[in-house]
Parts: sequence; structure tokens; C-alpha cells
Amino acid sequence: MNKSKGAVIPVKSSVNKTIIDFLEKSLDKGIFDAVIIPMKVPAGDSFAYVLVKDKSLLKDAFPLPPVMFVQGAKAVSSITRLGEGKLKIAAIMRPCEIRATIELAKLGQTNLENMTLISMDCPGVLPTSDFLSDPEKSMKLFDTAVKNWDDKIMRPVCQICDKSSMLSGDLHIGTLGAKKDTFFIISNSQKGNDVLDKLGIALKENIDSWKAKVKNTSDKKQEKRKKAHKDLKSKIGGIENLLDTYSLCINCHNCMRVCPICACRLCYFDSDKVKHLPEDYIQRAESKGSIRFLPDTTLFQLGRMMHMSHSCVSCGACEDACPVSIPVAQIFSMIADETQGLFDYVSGRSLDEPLPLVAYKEEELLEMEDAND
Amino acid sequence: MKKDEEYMPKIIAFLCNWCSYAGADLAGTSRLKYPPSILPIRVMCSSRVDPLFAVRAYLDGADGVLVAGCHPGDCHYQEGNYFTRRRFAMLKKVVEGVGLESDRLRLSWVSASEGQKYAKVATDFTKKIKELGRNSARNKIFL
Amino acid sequence: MERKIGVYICECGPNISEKVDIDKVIDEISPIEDVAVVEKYKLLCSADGKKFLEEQIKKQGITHLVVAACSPKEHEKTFMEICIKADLNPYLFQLANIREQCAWITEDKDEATKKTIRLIRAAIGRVRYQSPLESKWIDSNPDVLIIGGGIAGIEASLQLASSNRKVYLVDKTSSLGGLITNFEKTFHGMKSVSNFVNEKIQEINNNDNIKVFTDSEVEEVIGFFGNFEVKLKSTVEENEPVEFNVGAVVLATGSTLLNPEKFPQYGYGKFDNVVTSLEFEKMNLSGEISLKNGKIPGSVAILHCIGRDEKGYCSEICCMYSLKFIRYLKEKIPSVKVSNFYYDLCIPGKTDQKFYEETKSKNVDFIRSSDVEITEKGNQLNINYKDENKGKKSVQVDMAILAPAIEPTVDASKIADITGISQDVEGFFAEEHEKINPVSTSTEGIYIVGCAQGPKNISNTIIQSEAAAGKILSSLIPGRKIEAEVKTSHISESFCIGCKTCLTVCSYGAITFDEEKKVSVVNEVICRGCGNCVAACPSGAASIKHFKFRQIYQELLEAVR
Amino acid sequence: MTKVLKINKNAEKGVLELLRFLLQNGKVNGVFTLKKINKDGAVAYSLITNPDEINDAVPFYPLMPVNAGKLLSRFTLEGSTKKPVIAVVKPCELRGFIELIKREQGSFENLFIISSTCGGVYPLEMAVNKTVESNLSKYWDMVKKGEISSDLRSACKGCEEFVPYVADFTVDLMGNNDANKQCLIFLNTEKGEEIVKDMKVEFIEKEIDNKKLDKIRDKRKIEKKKLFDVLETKMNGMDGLIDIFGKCISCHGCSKVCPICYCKLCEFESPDVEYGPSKYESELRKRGGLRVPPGTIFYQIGRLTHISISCVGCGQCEDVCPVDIPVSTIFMKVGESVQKMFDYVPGKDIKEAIPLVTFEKEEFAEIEE
Repeated sequence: MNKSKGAVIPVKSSVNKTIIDFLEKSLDKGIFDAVIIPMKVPAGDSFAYVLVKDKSLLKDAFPLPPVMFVQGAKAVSSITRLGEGKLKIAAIMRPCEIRATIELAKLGQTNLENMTLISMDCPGVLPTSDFLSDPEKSMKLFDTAVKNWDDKIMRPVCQICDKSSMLSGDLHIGTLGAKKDTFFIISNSQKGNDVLDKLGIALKENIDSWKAKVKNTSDKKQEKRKKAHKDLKSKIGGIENLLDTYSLCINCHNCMRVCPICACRLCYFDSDKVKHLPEDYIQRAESKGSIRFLPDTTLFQLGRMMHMSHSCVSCGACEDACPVSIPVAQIFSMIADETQGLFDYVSGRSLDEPLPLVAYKEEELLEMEDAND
Repeated sequence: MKKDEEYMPKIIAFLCNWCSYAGADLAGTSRLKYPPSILPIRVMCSSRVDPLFAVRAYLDGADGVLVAGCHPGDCHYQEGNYFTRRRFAMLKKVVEGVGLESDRLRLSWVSASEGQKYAKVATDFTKKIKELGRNSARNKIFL
Repeated sequence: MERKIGVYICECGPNISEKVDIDKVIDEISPIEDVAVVEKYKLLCSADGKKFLEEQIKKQGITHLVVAACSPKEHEKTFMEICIKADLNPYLFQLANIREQCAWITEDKDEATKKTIRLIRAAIGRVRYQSPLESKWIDSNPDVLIIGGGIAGIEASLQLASSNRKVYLVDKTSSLGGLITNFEKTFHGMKSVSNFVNEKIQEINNNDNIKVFTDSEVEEVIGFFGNFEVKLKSTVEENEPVEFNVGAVVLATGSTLLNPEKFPQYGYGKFDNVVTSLEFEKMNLSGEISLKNGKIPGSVAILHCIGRDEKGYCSEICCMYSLKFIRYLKEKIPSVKVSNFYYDLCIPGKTDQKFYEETKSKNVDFIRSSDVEITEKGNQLNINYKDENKGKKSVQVDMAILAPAIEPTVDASKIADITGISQDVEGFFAEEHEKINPVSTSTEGIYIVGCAQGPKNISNTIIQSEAAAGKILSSLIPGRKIEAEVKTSHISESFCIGCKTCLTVCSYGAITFDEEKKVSVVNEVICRGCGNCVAACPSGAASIKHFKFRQIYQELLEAVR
Repeated sequence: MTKVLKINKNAEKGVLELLRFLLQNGKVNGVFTLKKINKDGAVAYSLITNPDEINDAVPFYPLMPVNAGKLLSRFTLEGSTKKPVIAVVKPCELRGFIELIKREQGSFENLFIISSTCGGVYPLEMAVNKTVESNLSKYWDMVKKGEISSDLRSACKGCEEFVPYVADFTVDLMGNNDANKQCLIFLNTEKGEEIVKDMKVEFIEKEIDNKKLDKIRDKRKIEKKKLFDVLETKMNGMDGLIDIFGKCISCHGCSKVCPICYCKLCEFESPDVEYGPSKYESELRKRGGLRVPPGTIFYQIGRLTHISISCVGCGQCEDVCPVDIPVSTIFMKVGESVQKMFDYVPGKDIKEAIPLVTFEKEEFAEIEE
């Protein structure tokens, strides 16, 4: 497969419209039987992923919505966990959603057999709360932001996302670096190639301009990211600060529930393992004078980091869903970079990379060992 | 598409094995006639019918849901239908509470000897459902 | 393993074929995933049909069977047996009822065909998720405990006892026979009671397979049909309780009379010569009917229906024994004047009417009366009453016999408690179903006979005892295991949150609570498989075999397709 | 007449004095109450064993980070506490706890309960914006007057059940004009009286002023009606329902914080609700398209069938909803109609069985057709 070349697609009326045409054609030709794509909900106050078979529904589709209502990986796993089924399905999602989908596949939570994953250059999304406060206005703001590729209004975690154009699915739609009224289609897998073949789209155009623009953006973002993480570390570092950071946490575990990686049917931190006898609670209180009840708020947060930070894609869903606005996503993006860095693992980069904690190299992490022996 | 008065509704009928299913059989052996809208599902006792079955049926597009069991006091399992009745009362309140058509749900007591009654229930309920028209949940996407 | 679903449609002669376009059905069904065969046959329940089906299952290697034919009530068993013959687990079979609930009730052939397709689709959807079930056979103890040594208990004992079935007959009194040993004659044909009762008691004593415990009462009955553990304790001396096991229990604890002192207007307990029917039976049995002062009564009043209105039921036998009393009186004191005060007469049965006519002819007064009360005047009693036209009247008599309502024995509720069965509002033991199961109770293996179940005469009592015995003889065969319900419910230990909702709604006490693990546990031997607990469980921890969520839901889904 | 403990301090301080007394004199081993847990004044439920820490307790802080009923259940879930503990909770939290006890999810043993006539609480976001503190004086003013301030949570504005049912101690707050200088604690139980009898304070005889409370209740009724009326207009048929829940992101946060939802594994996260190929294929056949993850409306209605009978209207679900769906108003409205039908007040009487696990032989004849 040829990753250095792509196809240039002329934009009719709008990028969205053009993508929808592309999908309609694929449905007509039976390349796909259905597509998973964002749509405006009837009330118009949000978006939802919809599995679409009847192409007439695509007119309301919205490939690049201004907000991440649900992490796409959850949408994909919700219908593929039990098996691939007969239908060939395409999913059009943001890069972080596709990366999560791939992580879930490694965990047996999605089945990509009959799935074609299509990503797009992602400008980020608005915080859900901002969007809900005025959907109309937010749409407009978002459109302009996309035009100028300006992330000021996006979620903090999006502002520091250096993987917003990452190729990890089968096809990628590149708007960056494209000539006016065109965008690139780039294939990242044999599956991707076959789709384009069937549509008679040849991969012969040079995509250096896209690559350059992407590199430039992600370099900038990487800078920003490093800095942000540094600041964050100083802000939340140390037990006092850490406790303060989570002082408002109400143990609703929404962060876990919306997390695309947290796929456990029953979370360890909701299980019997965290339930104790009254006397034990009292004893713990006596050793300190008082304990917060429920205790173990921080344990939950740190525990989650152990459980999934190596697969975290920094999608920001957790922060959007937090009722008390704890910067969960920013914290996780920081920890994720650390834990994944250890194994130079990038979550969702490729299906072929095993999860770091189920693999090992004989010669690695020597620096972790005690220098004296 | 057909006009509503012409369409043949799909009505899920949960019938308890001992009374209502036998009653439905009797309607048949007595060659009574009632609309083919009724789609029987046999359960041992009406108390097996989790209210969620009715909710699912509703959202999956059933035009009506009938739960039929032994008359109170005649339950083959002593008391099952008393619980059925309470759960059903609760279910109806919830459904109407969220602004849906609770008339699409019906509870009837039909004994093994009431072939006549079963045929009548089936006919009346079908008529009522036809008046209500198709269940719009059937083609909703954002459920 | 790959599924091969076989669908066989029965034409049922013309019954289905004339009403349903079966070939169209076959065309629609054949393409469905996993459906390996779709065939029609003239009459699947015929000898040839069964043979055909059995061969098909084997030949085609069917893994899941759907038969579209008559009602499961008609032939489910038949086809399950065929499955067994063809070594296909019978619970991998589903019968679509396209006759009683489709072909026969639908006018329009086209509509009937459509519905048939839906029903078969639903059956296919369901059978996909059905799983093989094995029937459970458990050892059973054929012996029987009979509580109450009256005529009901005696009769049941004699019916049941045999070389391979012990009977334990328990009575709280010191002797067998119960109430009727106080009677001289039965009102059916005025035959001597002592003759046949003593005969029967003799038989009992001569029967080595009947162990009699008098002056004893049951302390504990735990377990289930086929395996009850029993504890007896003596009512007279302090000693270790006797323990033994039985497979079934018959409650024959009989009845007692309402105490007329509750109704002061009859002066019972106040006036010397007002007696209850039972006291009169005893007096009569002793050989001489006399007043307190030893004199022979010249006139006697019999008051029917004492406490009937208060109780709200008719005690069924009072009218008849009152007639018998008239016979006693007329035999022993030919000159005596007898007047009956009644509101309604209850004389059912094929011989009773004649008995009444004859008795009436022996110049006896039958006075239809209301608001009856008794006052004393000297050593005479005044029976004051209102006649049919509400006129106040009064009659003077020497003696008054009261026929009070029949009540459950005093310790009925204690026994109900011990055996875990329920009582009706009147306090009699409640039968499982007055029509379908009149001598069974809510607990399998525990039966109720005689007046413990409600007022009745001797012959009806004996009929019940024989009925209960019959049930036991046919279900509790020595050396034979009993089959426990296969379609029982199950509670997932890992999902159960121990809220005990299931325990509360179970009518059979089939669910117990594991205090260690704080989860509910189903005793599959007791569970009857109604599924109530499954619908009640909020956390989906409870499920029931063969009526699992998936099975029902898939059926539903295909039906509304 | 009820025995009343009278402390000449403001209501909150008075209660602190009581709590301190109980801890210091070993009458209880722990105090369960809202407490300031850090310098920026974040407030969370805490279990206090050291009397000095009582100073940071804010029992009547107008915030409900978690429904304390759920916490008390968690506290006593594995077994009732051997050491006596006293908890200060709001009426709806107490009712939630009782509903959980009915479901074997906790125990009252060795637990003392202080509750109060409740003025309601502010939405969580005010804690996030750190604006609760600055509103405290306004809040107490409102409580004294027995009024309803506009920035309370909607669930509280329309709450008629602001008087505790089975507390050992009831603190008279709503409409109590002296709440700022005088703390009246009604002693409702003997065991309650017993543990405070040695306290060196004034004991008086008094009845709680029900007329006053009825007036407040009437105001709340009106507020509730407003809430319900607004909902009425939206909840019309399938489309209305989809409009309301369209933005639901299926985080199930509402069930996680619900004091009644107590399942280990929620049925709506169990294998039963998973969509396999055959299911979504048949859905697509019917609808041409299908929202994924599916089952949004099913979850909401399903949860109503599970818990509306016991909903105490505490408002937590609405407070945590990341997409601002009026969940609690919906549950209060449906809950009310279901509860009325069985004339059942959740959490009122611990001995009263949950209507769905019992029955009357003669009832609801009308619902059978």
C-alpha cells in the first residue's frame, strides 16, 4: 500500500457534503452496507452516532461535529463486541476515537473484521458544557475556528493534542495543506486501498503538502503539550495538591463510564473489593481524626491510571462528563504520555502493537533496576 | 403505505401457560374468529413477564402488548398474577408518565374455559390499537 | 458447533393446509440463516409422521427442531419424545402453534399465511437460544406421615400402607377414631358407626406397616416432596422427640364445633338443658337421653345454623344430623315432641331428600324462623322466634339442642405453621386449587383431607382420603426416583445484591438466603419454575431455564419484526 | 409535647456542640457529616472520630455532593456498625437510606440520625464556581423566612418532603426566625433522649409548628407544579421523549448517584442489553438507521420501571447529568404518580413493604380489561 500518495477530492459545496456523497456512493456500490456517522439529534441540541443503512438518512449526517457527545469507540464496540456480523460497516470518526477503537480491539471489545475506519484531520471540539449553553452560537464559532484551524475555543485537552491527524484507521480525510476546495483521501491499509479501488479513486497524487502541514501543527502542539503537562504537574504534584485537585470529586465515576478504554462490565472500583466493614472505616478515621466518606477517591483516580493510562488516547470524554469540572483529561494525558513513553507505545497507533503490559522485551527498563546490584 | 385503518397491527400477547394460553387454544378449537394481529408468546406464569419486556416490545415497534393470565385467586402458582397486576399498574403509570400511549398496553384475565372472552379481548384490543394507529416508535432512529 | 435448524410444518390433514398457504410459508422460511430443512407433512402426530420426523432429525443431523403444528398442549410431549428417540435433547425443540392460534381463528387465508410465517420465525428465533436441559431425578422416600387419627386419617392410612410403604399415623388424643366415635349411627342409612370404625381400627392395629403414635403431636416437618424430615413429641410425658423421614404428609386434623357461649341469646352454659349437638350425640350413645334432673324430655327443640351468619358459611352436615337426632329421639322416646328451628335446610345428595321426607312424616315440626332466642321459665325453656311473616312466636320445650357451625381444630394454625401451608380466611387448610387440585396444597407432597379442609360428611371425607392416597400412590412409587421440575430458576451469585426481593415474591419458599455470601439461592427441587422471581429481580441476577431473557426476547423480536 | 434541646447558638453551631459532646463523652464513636476538607473550603461527607475535627463540620451546608443515604448504606452494607455512630443527613437522604435498608442494603443498628426541616441545596456547579460560600448568608436568611430561593436545585424547590420522618433528632430550621441565635433540637426517640440527657443545656417541651411547615409546603407545591407543567409541555409522545433524551450520552451517571439504584451490575449494562449482529440488523431493517450506542430511551424508561416506586426526589441525577437533562423532574413526576397509586411514601416507614413485593387480593380491578 502506498502511504506517500493520496487522492485529491474536489469539494462540492462543503467538505461535509462531499464526504456524504462519497459515503452514499459507497453504499450504492455495496462497498459498505452501513456507515456509523455523527448526526444532529432531532431537537438540534446535540449530536449522536447513528448506524445508517438507508442512505436517505445521510442528508442529516455531520461528519465533523463541534462536540464529542459520545466517544466513537464506544459506538463501534456497542455493536461489534459480540461479533462482526454480515454487514460491511464504515465508521467515520476523529483520530482519537479511531485510536480508542483499535485499543478496544486489542481488548476484544471491538471486532474490526467488517469495519472500515475513516478518520479526518481534527481541529478539536468544544467543551460539551460550552456547546450546550448555546448550540446555535457554538456551531458558528466552531465553523470559523475550523476555517482558521484555530483551537482557542476548543477543550484544553484538544489544544494540546499532537495526534489530531494521526493515521491509524484504514482511510484518512486530510483537509490540512490541501488546495482550495479540495481535500486529500489517504489510505492507511489494504482495506482502504480496496475501497478506493472499487470507487475508482486512484492514489496517485502527492500528499507532501498535507504531511508538512500536519508535522508543523503537531510539532507546535507537542511543544504546547509538554509545557501544559509541566505546568499541570507543578499544580497537582504532591499529595496535598493531588487531594485538592480531587476535593470536589463525588465518586460518580462518570469519567470511567464515558472512557472508551474502561470496558469492564463491573469496574473494580465499584466491586466488592472496595467495600469494607463499618469498624474498618471507623478505624481508618481514628488513625487520622477523620476520613472523607466515601474514602478512596484518590485511590480510584490513581487506580484508573494503572488500569488504562497506557491505552488512554486523551480524547477528553472524561473531562466533558465530570459534573465537578476536575481536569481529568489533562491529568490523564500527562500520565499517559509518561506510561506510554516508557514502552515507546502510542495507544491506537497500530493494531499490530501489543498492549505494553501483556508483552515484554528481555532487555528493557534496566534503568528501573537498583543501580547498586 | 397503507392507511392506518387498513393496516394489521402487531400485538405481542404474553399468555400464561395454564389459563390464558389454554383459553386462546379453546377459542381456536371452538373455531371462533379474531384478528391475526395477536402474536402469542407462551410463558408459564404471567408473573414471568418482566415489565421491561413490554417496554422493549413498545420501543421495538409492537403496536400493542397484551399480558394475559389466570383470574386473581386462580393463579396456578398461587399468587403470581397478583404481582403481575401490581407491576403492570406501575408500568402503565410510567409509560403514560413519560407521555407515551399507555393504551397500547393491556392486562386481561382469561381462564382456560374463556375462549369466548379471549376472542373478544383480541378483537377489542386490535380495534383499539387500529384507532391509535401505528406505533411511531417503530421507525425512530434516536431511541 | 454450527446450527442446523429443521422446520417441519404439519398440514394436520385439511385443518392447516386449507387455511394456510404452506408452500408460500416454506419459500419464506427456507432462506433464514441456519435453517437447514423446511418440510411439510400430512399429519406429523400419526405413526408414519412420527417415524418420518425421527428419521429426518437423524438423517439431516438437525441440531435445533421447530415443528409448526397444533398447540403445545396437544402434542408438545409427543414431539419431545420423538426428539429423545432421535437423540436430540427435547429442550432444543420449539412448537409453533399455527392451528389453534392461527389457522382456526383467521378468516383470510393470506393473513393466516402471514401470521404463520411470523410464528415460525419467532419459534426459530427462540430455538436458536434454547439450550439442552437434563431432567433431574431425586431419590424419594415412599413412607407417609398422617396427622390426625380420625376417620379421614384412618382411611388414608389403610389405603397407603403396604409392604413397601410405611405409614406413620399420629393423633394427639389417646385413641384412634376421632369425633365420630361419639356417634351411634351415621345419617346415611342410620348404620351403626361403631361397627365400621372398630373394624377399621382393628385393621390398622393388625397392619405392621402402620405405626400409630397416640398422645403425640408433630413438632417439625422440614424438607420437600419425597424427602420430609419429621419430629414428633409426646403430649403426655417429657422424652426425646421421635424422628423419621417420609415422602409425603397427609393432614387429617379434622374439625371442632363453634362454642355457642359466643351467642348469649341461646343461653348455652347458662341454662341446664341447652346442649350442643356433640353433647347430645354422647348422651345418646350413653344409652339414655335425659334432662339434668334425670327426667326424660317430653319436648325437644333443635336449633340449626348456630353461628352460620357470623361465620359466613353453611356447615353442610348440621341439617342432616339434626334429622338423625329426630330418629334417635323418636326411637328412644316415641312420645317426644320435636320441633326444628331452621332458616334454610341443606339436604343435598341422592338419598338425603328421601331421609328427610320420612323423618318429617314422624310428626315433627319444621319451623322456618329467624331471631331465635332461648329464655328459661322454671325448668322449661322458651324458644322465642320470628316466623316467616316476622310475627313474634314462642314455643316451650324441655330440652334444646344447638347445631353450631363447624370450625377448624384449635391447633390448625399451629399445624399450618409447622408444615408451611396456608389457611383460608375461615382458618381451614387451603387447597392448591378448589377445582384442579382439591386435596393438594401449595406445598407439593402435603395433602389435606376431611374436615381439616372444610365441613363435610363421612363419605366425602373418605372420598378425599382415597383421593389423596391415590395421588401419593401414583407419584411416590417405592424405589422410583421422582423427577424434579426442569425449568427452574437460577440466581447468579456474582450479580445478586442480596435484596431478598426474590424471596419475598416466591410462593414456594424455594429461595433461601446465604448469609455468608449475602446472596439468594434457589432450591431447584422445590422451585416450580413460574419465573416470578426473575421478573422481580432488578439486577438481572435471576434467570429461568427454558424461559431465559434471550429466548423470550428473540421470540418477541421476530414476532414484531 | 416533644422534649426539645435548646442551645443558645445558631442552629449549626448548636448541632456542632451536640456532636462534640457525644464524641467527647464516648456516646458515639463517630460522627458522619458534611465537613470542610481543605483550605479552599471544599465540602464533602466525612466520618469524624476526633472531637477537634468537629470545628470543620458544616452539617447544614447547602450542598449535596453525594446522597448520604447511599453513603450510609455503603457504611453498613457489610454489617451493622458495632460502635455507635451519629449521622447528620437531609430528609431525602434519610428516606433514600430507608429505601435501601428495605432492600437489605444497610442497617439502622447503632446508628443515630440527626436531620432537619430542610431548606434545600444549591446545584453542584455552584461548588465548582466556588459561589456557595458567598451565598450562605442569603441562604440562611431564606431558611429563616421559610422561602424558596431561585438558585436552589429544581428538585429542592419543588420538594414537599422536607420534614424528616424517622430521625432521632430533628433540628428546626425552615421558617425558624431565631435559627441564627437559637438551636432547637427535637428529641423524637428514647434512644436519642438517652444519649443527650447528661448534656449541660436547657431542655424544654415544645411541638414543631406544623402550620408554619404547611405554609412552606404549599409554596413548594406551587413550585413543583410549575416544574411539572413545563415538563408536561415537552413530554408529548415519542418525539417529545426523543427531544428530551436526544442528547443523553448514556453515561448512566444518573443511576450511579441514585440512592435507590443499588445493583452491583445495572441491568442496563448487563449482557441482556447488548446488541449482537442479528439484533442491529433487524433494527436497521425496521428503521434504516439506529443510534449507537443504542438503548438510550429504553434505559430511561427501564430505570423508571425499576425505581420510580422508590424515588425520593433528591435531585442527584439531575445534578450530575453532564448534558443537563431534567432527569430528576422527570423521575419526581413519574415517581409521584406511581407512588400515589400505591399510596406509598418512599422512606417514610421502614416497616412498610415496597409495594411491588407485596399485594392486596382486592385491588386494581380497574386495570384489567
